[in-house]
Amino acid sequence: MPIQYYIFLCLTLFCIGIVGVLTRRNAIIVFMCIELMLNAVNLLLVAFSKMHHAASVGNNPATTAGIEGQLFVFFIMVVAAAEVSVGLAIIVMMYRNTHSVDINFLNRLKN
Amino acid sequence: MGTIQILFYFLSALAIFSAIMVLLSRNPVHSVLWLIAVFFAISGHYVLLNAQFLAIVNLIVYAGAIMVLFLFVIMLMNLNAETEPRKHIWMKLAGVVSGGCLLMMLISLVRQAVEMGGKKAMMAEGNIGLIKNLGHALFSDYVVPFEITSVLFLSAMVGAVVIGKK
Amino acid sequence: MISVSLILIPVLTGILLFFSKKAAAARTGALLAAIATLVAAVAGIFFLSPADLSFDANWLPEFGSRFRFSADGMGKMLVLLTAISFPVILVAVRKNEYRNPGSFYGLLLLSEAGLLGVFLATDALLFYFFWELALIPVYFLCSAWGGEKRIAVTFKFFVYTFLGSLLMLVGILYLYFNNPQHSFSLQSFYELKLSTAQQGFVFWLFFIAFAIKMPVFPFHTWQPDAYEQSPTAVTMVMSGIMVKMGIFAVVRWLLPIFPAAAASNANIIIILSVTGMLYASLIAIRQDDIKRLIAYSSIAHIGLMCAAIFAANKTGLQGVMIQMFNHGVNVIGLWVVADAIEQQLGTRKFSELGGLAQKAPVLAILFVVMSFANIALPLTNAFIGEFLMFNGLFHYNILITAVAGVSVILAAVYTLLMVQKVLYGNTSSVTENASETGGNIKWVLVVLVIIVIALGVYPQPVIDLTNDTVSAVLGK
Amino acid sequence: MNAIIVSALLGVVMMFTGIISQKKSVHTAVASVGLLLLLLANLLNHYGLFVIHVDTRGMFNFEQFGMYFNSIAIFATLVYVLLSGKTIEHTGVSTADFYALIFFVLCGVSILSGFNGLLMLFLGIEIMTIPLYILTGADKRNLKSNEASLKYFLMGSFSTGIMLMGITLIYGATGTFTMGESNVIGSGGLIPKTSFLEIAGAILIFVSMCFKVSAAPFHFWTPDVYDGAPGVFTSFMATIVKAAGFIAFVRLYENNTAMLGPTWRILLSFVIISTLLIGNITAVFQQSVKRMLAYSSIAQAGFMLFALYSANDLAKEGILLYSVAYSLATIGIFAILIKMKDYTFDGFNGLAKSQPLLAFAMAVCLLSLAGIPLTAGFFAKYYMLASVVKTGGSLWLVVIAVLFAAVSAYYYFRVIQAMYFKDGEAELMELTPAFKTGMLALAVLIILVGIFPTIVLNFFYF
Amino acid sequence: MSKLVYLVPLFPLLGFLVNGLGRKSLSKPLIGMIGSGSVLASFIVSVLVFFDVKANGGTVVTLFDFIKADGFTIPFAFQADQLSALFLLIITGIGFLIHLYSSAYMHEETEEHFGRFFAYLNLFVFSMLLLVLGANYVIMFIGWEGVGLCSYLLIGFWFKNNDYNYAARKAFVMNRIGDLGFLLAVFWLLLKLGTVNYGDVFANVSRLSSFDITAITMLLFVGAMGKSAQIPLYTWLPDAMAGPTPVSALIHAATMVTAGIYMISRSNILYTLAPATQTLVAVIGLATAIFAATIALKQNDIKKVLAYSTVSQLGYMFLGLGVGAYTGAVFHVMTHAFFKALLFLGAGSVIHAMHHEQDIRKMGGLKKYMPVTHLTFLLACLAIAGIPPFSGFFSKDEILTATFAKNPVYYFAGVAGALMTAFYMFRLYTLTFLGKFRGTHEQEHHLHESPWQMTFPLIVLAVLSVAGGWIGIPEVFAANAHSLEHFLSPIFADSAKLGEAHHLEASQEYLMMGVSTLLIAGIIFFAVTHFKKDGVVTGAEETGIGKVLENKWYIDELYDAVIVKPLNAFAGFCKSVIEKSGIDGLVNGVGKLVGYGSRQMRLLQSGQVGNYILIMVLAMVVFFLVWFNDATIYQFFNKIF
Repeated sequence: MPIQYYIFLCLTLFCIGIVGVLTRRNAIIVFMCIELMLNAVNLLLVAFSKMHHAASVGNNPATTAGIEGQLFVFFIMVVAAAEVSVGLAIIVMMYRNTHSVDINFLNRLKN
Repeated sequence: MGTIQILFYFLSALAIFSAIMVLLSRNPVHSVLWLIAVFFAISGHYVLLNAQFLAIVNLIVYAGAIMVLFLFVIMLMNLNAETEPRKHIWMKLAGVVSGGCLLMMLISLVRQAVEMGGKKAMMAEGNIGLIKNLGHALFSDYVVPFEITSVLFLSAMVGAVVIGKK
Repeated sequence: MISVSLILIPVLTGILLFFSKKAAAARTGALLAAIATLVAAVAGIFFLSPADLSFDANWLPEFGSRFRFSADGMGKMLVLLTAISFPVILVAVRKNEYRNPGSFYGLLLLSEAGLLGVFLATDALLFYFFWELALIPVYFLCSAWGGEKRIAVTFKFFVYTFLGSLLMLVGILYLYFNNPQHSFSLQSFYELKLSTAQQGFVFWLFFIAFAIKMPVFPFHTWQPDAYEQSPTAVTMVMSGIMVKMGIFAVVRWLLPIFPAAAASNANIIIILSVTGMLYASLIAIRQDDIKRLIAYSSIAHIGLMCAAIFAANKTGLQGVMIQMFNHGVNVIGLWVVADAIEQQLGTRKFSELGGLAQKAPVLAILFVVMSFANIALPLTNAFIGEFLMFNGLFHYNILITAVAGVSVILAAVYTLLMVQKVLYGNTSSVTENASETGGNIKWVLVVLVIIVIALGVYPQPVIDLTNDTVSAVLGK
Repeated sequence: MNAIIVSALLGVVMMFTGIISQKKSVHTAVASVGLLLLLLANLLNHYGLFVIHVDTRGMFNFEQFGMYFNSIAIFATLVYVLLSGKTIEHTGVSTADFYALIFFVLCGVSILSGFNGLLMLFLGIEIMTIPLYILTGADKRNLKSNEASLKYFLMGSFSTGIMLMGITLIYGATGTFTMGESNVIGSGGLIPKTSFLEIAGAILIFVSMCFKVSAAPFHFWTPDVYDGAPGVFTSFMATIVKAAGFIAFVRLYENNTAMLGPTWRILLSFVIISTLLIGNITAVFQQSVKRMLAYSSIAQAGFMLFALYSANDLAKEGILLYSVAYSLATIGIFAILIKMKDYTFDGFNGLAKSQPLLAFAMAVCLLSLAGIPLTAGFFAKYYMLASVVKTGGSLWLVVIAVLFAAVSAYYYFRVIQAMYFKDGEAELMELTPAFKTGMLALAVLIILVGIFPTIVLNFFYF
Repeated sequence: MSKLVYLVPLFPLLGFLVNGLGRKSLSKPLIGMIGSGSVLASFIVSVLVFFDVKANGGTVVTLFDFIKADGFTIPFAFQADQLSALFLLIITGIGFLIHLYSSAYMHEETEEHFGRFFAYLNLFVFSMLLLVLGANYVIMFIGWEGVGLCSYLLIGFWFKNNDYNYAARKAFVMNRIGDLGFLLAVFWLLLKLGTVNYGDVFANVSRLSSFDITAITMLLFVGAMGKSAQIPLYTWLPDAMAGPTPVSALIHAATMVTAGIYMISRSNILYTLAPATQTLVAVIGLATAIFAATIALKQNDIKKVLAYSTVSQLGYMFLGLGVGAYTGAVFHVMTHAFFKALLFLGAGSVIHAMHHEQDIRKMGGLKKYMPVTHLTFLLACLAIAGIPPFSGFFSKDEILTATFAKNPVYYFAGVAGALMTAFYMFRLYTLTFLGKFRGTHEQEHHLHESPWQMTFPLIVLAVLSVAGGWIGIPEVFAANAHSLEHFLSPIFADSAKLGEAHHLEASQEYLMMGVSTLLIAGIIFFAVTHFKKDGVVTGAEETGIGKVLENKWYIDELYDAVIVKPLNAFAGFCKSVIEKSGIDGLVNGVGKLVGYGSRQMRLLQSGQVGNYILIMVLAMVVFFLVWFNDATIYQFFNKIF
């Protein structure tokens, strides 16, 4: 597939994630939208990885060019998992204190 | 149009549609489910790209572990459609517009990026996505970052404990 | 070496005094240190070889900055002024009670060190350091021991001068990086060949800093408030010595480095200064407070000095030199009187004063002499300075001199108004029980009056002392 | 490498210390010793002595610069723990865990000072920030702390997303994550406009780095988080972590002389000016010293950004000195602030009378932040301004910075005014003599650096 | 002897120091003796100097270099020549008499103030001597301002009265206006010639352009206007009568106010070369002479009449200077010093006797109580009126004759002024000494002749007033009779060379003298008979021109309305509007703006994550836009700086 297709797709997903962050007030949904953004990045990385692979595989069929993109995705997943554990812990902590997951509910810190 | 193209379009449409539905669903549980659908679509893409390892991991880690965690939390809190107050309409509009602007900006950039022209992602071929190759790279060239992620996990673990402790 | 001791004596004593709890000990210690500094200064200036006033040590080699001290004639004169002023000030305020006397006198001595450093430093970075070192203690002094509105007023003063010095810092950096030797030394700055365009912008960075310090119209508004609100000892330091920093800096750091810009901007600056002279004189006429009146009068005098500097001829500059010293002496004398009155009667308002000449004739006479020195009557020291400065200005432009000359008339108006309102007429309810002032103040004033008359009759020593600076600055 | 390994190990050690001993003072003691060890290990690194020899396969590039910074960060943390250890003990039950998290953060800091390649940058930033989310929320019962934690977490993750997209776009254009090979970042106006992908990626990374160092207009998390987090941890975040962000930022751009291209500078000057503007101006009207310090940290970030703007040797030296000066002063101020009963300006009224020594130390710290000569802060600012002037242009930017520096004097001096010139009873929690001595030593250190900045710099350059 | 000329000012200086510092411990007689004695010593030295000069010509004594600056040296030098020697005699001679007089007149004062008075008087004599002795314009200026200072101090001698203080201040400030002109002239000389020494200046006049000379002389004349109370700067002199009467006699009649004449005579060569200035001097002098005379017609304060008379006489002197009759002007200075000092001292004697009553409407018939005073006063009146052979006749005649040669209009106007002089002087004389006493019984009871310290000076001065003119008998009467002219001729030699010689016909001169003397005698007769009648003096308000004259043409009010009030108002405007709201307002406004900005900018920090991220996203969009809109903005900025 032409790489542009993937780029467009991933950017679209990424921006949908951003719009979600901007438009929702539920902390969990906001967090999920951030995960969506990460996934868009992941897909784009894999696509790029295959693109770079395709570029160099012609010269050397045994090349592992492009593999770093996929490994990066792996690390992103690791980080995302860690983030989720911490993030959900924080959200639960907040819920325990306020019985709300509305990000605008807590509004003591401003100005 | 070959199968791969059809599949690509189908998965793309599915991903985008599901992603939009994540935003639009009033009920958080539905959102989670739609998001899982997105993850599935993306996993499908991975398969198309012959990134088998990631496809599996994505399903297991994301769709499986992470999203289930989300579901648990949501259910634990007993959230439903009514619990989320709605954002002001102007705020929503502003969010959509600015997100849209960013998208248009990025896309126009990519369209002008001539060096991307003609480049293709290798579909269903190439073996770098195989577990064997990935594993080899991970434990040779990438062993340091791999070890370092353990620190990340440790800290996340300690953090979760600190937060969770009474 | 002696130059370093000039700094070290006040700094070390000042720090020591912070720990002294007893007022008497603090007073005496400060006075002794100030006198020791004076002795060192006199020895260094008159009795030792010029090399003794120079000092050069490694400080920040990576920056091209060295701990360089040396004094030309102007530096010597101002060092002398500082060294004389501090004992005089300390004696004059000896009877005053201050909270935390240790800190008070300690800070005063620190400011002395800063001032001496400014006058001695020949390294731009060092100069900047001392420039600020002189400011900070004064800020604390004013804010802690000042009048009712002290915090806001001194803060305005502080921010104003701080802003100025930061702009100067930018200017210094600019010169530094345009300097092939990568050195902060004054000499290397003098050797810079800056294009007219380069001079134009950086000149103002420096000038604004100095103009705020002097202060030149329209950068002066911090000054009357600060003088009014500060404890008088500090006001004396500020107006007697600190404002000289600005003038000193213009002569030493501005004119020789930016000759082209100074020449092309001279018109603007002279017109500003002259406007300031008249403006301040007019405002002084309408003041009801001794301190504010003296403050505005000081602005007028400084305006003349600034104008004379930029007239850029030897006569005018010579006048500026001598006037720097004389203005210091005179204005300190006026503050001493103002303080004596305020300490005794608790007011500085003309409307509440009057008839002091009956109650305190000696003070009255000394006050009158200082006042006439303030309006530059011949045979007082200020006449020489004003004569030379006006003369220099005359060489620059006849019309401007004539306009500036009006301030001479206005000076007579407001000074005599002050004399009349304070000394003459019948006693008021406040001054009814006034008595002759204390011995310390009398003797301080007598010393000042002697200086005033002596330099008024025979000013040549000061002229000779500073001649080298004048030729050097204008020779460039 | 030593620092990364040792700090990770020490983190684990701290976790176990928490299990072995319940005495909080023991935790602090162990942490202090650990920090000393860490400092030692890092110093050894300078001489080429390693704990374990690791082949990083180009993932790291340990240079002197990064290691100097490590030493600074570890030293600052040591100072921080010595001064505020008591308060950490009072903050929550899990003292040992807090220390463990701090060690993990230090691990992240060490990664950021030695990373080579965008992968390690990403991992370093995550390792550094994830413990901070926790520390911010450490005061679990406090809603402010909760709120701060949540805000920080959401915005932090969002910026991670932005950064990842940036990295990905660059990868797409160049096929590598290693910085040496991708000369993208900052090559600015010099590269052909066809590399739009790279530029877009670079901008996105720039944005997320700006977020990390709280440069406007990506600074919004800073005041809220700094204000909501427990004071001790704010102190840590505002100093060491922030400085590390800058080091990462600088290292990201270093060796890219091409970055001096004009367009980058437009973006940077826009960011610098708005950071200075927002940081300084907003700080003016704050009533709480803690929140004022949050804004002031933004303002200081504006100054530190000059190091990026000028990107020369002076800037690199300067950012180190700035880190020292800024961190020491801020740690000092926070150490006193968190002992105060009242965080507002009025709470400081009359402190000079009841605690002259502390007031003096605090005043020195504040003067240093304001950049008054004879304090370390002066030379920090000096370096920043000098580095820009050295580039030979942009004097206007320096003048603007200087104007804002004058504004900054306003809010720093408000505290001094409150302490020295206003009457009141400033209330403090109980103080140990050791604390006072520590504060005095800190003040002396700040003054010493202010007179002889080369001591610090020469120390690092051996 | 001329080498010792510095002793002349030295004695009064010592007297000043001794009296000033020791005024609390010395007794009144001792103070009086020190004060008078020091001036007497000066007088003796002056006499010696005078004869030395007469015999051997002038000399310059340099004490030390006062200012040695770039390009010029101003020595502290004294010049003893004919002109200064003459002035020395006048100053020290009359000064001594007045000191003597004062020791009695001021007797009521306490020791301290008595000492202060003598200290001031001595300081004045010192300054005045400096003024006339100085060998350059700067030393003259020192004396010039010094006498102003003493005038200030002495006018405000009774400092409890704020009106007096105001008068003192007014005198000083108005003098300062003139001084500024003087100073500018000095600068001009320094600029063009690089020297201010008389000798060098006068030798180098050729190096000055005519514009320079005109400007310098005009500026110097401004100085003279202030010091010598000419229109428009004359109003301080009548007010200066607030001071003790001996002060008025010494400073405001005999010596200080003639400083302007001295200065112009000294610079005569410059003025001769500046015809425009000469015309101005003549016109101003004449205008002042007549204007002040008209005011004097209607004044009722004995000292005010004399004050306006002084202004008027000074006007004559300037008229003389303006027409080039330098000798005449100096001559008139001398005779005027005699008779005006005498008049003031006589008036002082009257006031002393009347217990500080100065209104002539409340006097009358004092003749029988104070014979000496009366007689001397009468002689002085005759002298000032210009009756031959009293001194005033000769000097005034010399001036008027010179004016006729220059321009007959000056002459006729001058004669008219002389008639008015005669009228108001005899009005004053008659109201004071003739007729019936109009004061209270209390006052009448205490009327007495003054002690010898006061009458002795009166008698001496009366003799001088009568005979003083004989050293300047016009050439018409006898060749070489004008010894003064011969004596002064070296001073005016250069001017004389340049000036065209215009001698009138002897018959014409006789005619003019005769007619004017007759007219004056007629006026005197009219005045005496008119005012001798009882009931001439009524309390009724004057009307019409009389009222205007009584109110001094409302000049003070005019100055107040045109200069003082607007200036004050403008100063107030500067203080409260420009300073407070304008400049300081701007400075504080910046502070307020920052505060306002702070409060507004705070609102950006809304506390809502959504908003924060929204701004971040927008900023990103902006970044992209900026990037792809080229580097124009940046280049724009860098071009500016």
